[in-house]
Amino acid sequence: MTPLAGYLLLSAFLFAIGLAGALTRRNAIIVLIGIELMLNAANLNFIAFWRYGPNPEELTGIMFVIFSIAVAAAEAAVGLALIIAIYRHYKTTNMDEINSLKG
Amino acid sequence: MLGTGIIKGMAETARNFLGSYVSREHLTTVQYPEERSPQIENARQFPFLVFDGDDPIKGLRCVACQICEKECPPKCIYIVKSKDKRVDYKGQSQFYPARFDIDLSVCMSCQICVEVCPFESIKMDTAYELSTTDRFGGLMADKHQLAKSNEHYRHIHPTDAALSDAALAVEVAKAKAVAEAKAKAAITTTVSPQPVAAT
Amino acid sequence: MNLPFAIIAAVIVAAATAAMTLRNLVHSSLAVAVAFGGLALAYLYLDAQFVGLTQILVYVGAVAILIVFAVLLTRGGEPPEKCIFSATWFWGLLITVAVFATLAWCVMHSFASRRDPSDKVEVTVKQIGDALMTKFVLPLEVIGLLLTAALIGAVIIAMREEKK
Amino acid sequence: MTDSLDQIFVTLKHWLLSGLDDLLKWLEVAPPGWSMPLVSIVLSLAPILMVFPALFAITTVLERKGLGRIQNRYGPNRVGPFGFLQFAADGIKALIKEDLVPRAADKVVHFIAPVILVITAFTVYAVLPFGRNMVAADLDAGLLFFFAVGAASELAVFMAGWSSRNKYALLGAMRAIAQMVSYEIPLILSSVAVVMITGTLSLTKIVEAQSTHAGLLPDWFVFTPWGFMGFTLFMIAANAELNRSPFDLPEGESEIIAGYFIEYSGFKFALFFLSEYLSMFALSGLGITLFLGGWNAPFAALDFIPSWAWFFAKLLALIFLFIWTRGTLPRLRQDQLMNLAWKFMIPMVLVNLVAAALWHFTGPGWMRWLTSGALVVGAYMLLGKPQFESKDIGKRTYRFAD
Repeated sequence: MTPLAGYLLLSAFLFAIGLAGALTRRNAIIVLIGIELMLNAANLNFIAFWRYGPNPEELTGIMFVIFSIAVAAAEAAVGLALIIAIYRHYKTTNMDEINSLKG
Repeated sequence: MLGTGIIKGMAETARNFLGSYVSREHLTTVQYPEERSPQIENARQFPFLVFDGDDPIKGLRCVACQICEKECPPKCIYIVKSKDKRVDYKGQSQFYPARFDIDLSVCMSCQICVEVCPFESIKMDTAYELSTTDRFGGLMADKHQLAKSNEHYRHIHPTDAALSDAALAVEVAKAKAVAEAKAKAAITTTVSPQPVAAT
Repeated sequence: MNLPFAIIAAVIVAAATAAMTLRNLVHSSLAVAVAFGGLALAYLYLDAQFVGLTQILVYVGAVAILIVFAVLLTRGGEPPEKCIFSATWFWGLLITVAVFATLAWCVMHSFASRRDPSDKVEVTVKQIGDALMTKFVLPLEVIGLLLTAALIGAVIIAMREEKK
Repeated sequence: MTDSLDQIFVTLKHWLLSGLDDLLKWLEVAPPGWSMPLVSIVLSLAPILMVFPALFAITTVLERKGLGRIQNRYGPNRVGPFGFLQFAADGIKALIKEDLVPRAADKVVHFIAPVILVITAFTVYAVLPFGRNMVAADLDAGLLFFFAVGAASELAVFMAGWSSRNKYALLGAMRAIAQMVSYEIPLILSSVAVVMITGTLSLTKIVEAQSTHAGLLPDWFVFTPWGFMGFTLFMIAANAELNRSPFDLPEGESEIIAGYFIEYSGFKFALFFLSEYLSMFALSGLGITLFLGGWNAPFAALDFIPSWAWFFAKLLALIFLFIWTRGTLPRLRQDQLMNLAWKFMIPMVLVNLVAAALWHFTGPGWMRWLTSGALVVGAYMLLGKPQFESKDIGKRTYRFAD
């Protein structure tokens, strides 16, 4: 197995862990953490492909990851703000209990 | 402008910092065990008992009237009145304290005992290094420890001592006058018929 | 496969698994910070110095802190409820296994995974900066706008509503 | 001679390395390929691990003595000559004290927090240039490394505060994090001005960019309008980042006793203390590198003094500045703290970036002094006025009980 496959498998496994967390946990914050992990798994893929790609001097992979990190930061800020707003309304962060659109 | 106050403050602290190396005035503290700052005259720590003459116990001015014991807010004074009487400094026959204990660990240095004492016999001392290894027994002072001479009082609080001496002198004078008057009266009552009889 | 990669991979997987399974939310957020740090190490190991350090600065320094704050603001630091997994955990796990199986199958059978590493390139920060200011200037501006909008949005959402 | 003195530590390291190599050859031992770089790293790190804790020990005594003099008293003067062995007494006391851990505490997190804090405090020294050719890791993104590792310490602060299960600790940690996050922005942005001018994140190259002399003054960035303002803002932000007075709300002893390390005692408490001082030296070192010309001598005539001596002289001067500030300014209130960060520091630092850009594009001459200087001074007056001038509380009056 080449190193690239190792990184890709690691990335896939990390994605799976994040997905499992997002799908099975009750707490909204843990779901958000799972989503962050999935984003990071994608970033790892970009870097691995950039490093093992045919023309690394192009910097495309690095650029994508930089933008992706910026987007993830924005996403985390908005997501957590939403969770706090929801908590203020429902007094819970349990996803199973947040089940009505009407306040 | 913003920041001028900060610069002013920094200048002030810099003056303190540098000044502490050149002048003693910038150092308000003293190196305690080696040097002590002089005590002001009105310093007061804990009470002591004044005695006159040479014998600390016989010369005690205290007559065990127990006013201070009653007035003491934290109740740290314990007095046992003597059964017999003896001649006091005024020449009167008085009771004296068989026991006079002050628990200095309880005393709060309020000076009320001094205020109420009619005999100028309890005063405030200036000794403050009373630390001891025995917390209860070590700070329980009996009359032997509490007795200090009037010279000591004059030494630590000259102004107050002068006042109290003057007051005492008046008292003594009054007592003497009373005694003399009494003596005269006694003489006149007992002796006067005789001249009459003589004449 | 070599030793540093194995260590980094083990750290990432262990920390991510811990983050997804631990009961205490604060422990989860600390574990995910470790996972982010491990990923930063992986980037550094892949010669992407700038990205690795940015990962630490943004994820460990900002996102993890944000998560921790959210946990405390929602009283998540207290002992959790009885069951931490949702009612549909079985289906979620099934989907996850299916996704991972597909991905792994693709990785193992793709031509890309048999590729040899290219020659090592020195990517200086200056190159990245030049690229950001010339070729990628439009995405950069868009990201700047997005971040500003997200910041304002987050503040407005999280702001306590005025009681009328 | 001067060159050899300047490079004495570098030469010593090379000499040790080659000596070890010769010894191995003589013993006919073939070490694995990674061992020699490892020895080299250890040789680079060992001085850092020895010098800065020693400096910490000396600084604790100097700080107490300096604060004492500022407050019209002597400070420690009993242990050893002039009290300079006070640190040894304190250290022994910290070591033999009982290590208390609250029963409700999260034991693992409680234990790890000070360790992480000290490790991050030490790690940032890797990229600081202490002298000519004296830097442990000459990273291309050295400045980014410094801030990235520094940001990780915030998590350690949170861990310490949360794991203690103490409301004061948690309050202190929340305050500390809010403060550190707020002041990290002006801290980073004030250094970005330097990065804009030099065009590099490498700290060695930033020092090299300041090694020339223009007329009487050296080409240090602090001698430019934007550089002076940047340095001032950097030091204020650094002061806040370090939780030092007047920004010591996270450990304000009058309200939350000791903040996030209230439940630590003995050696772990000493670790907190150590990391605080190490961060202070590191941030001072960064300020020197960015604005005060790093290890460069101020005048070409003074080049015979070794570069590392200049670095440490400047470091001591900045440490004294920190102590002086601590002895002067009273603690801020929480709202004043946040107002200062968001309403003064951040707009000011953004204006400073524009001023640096103006300086760069106006080209040499008096024009750039005028434009850049006018911008900085104007913004300072304008931003400083509404916040801090309008609330003139007047002379303090006293009322006594009748």
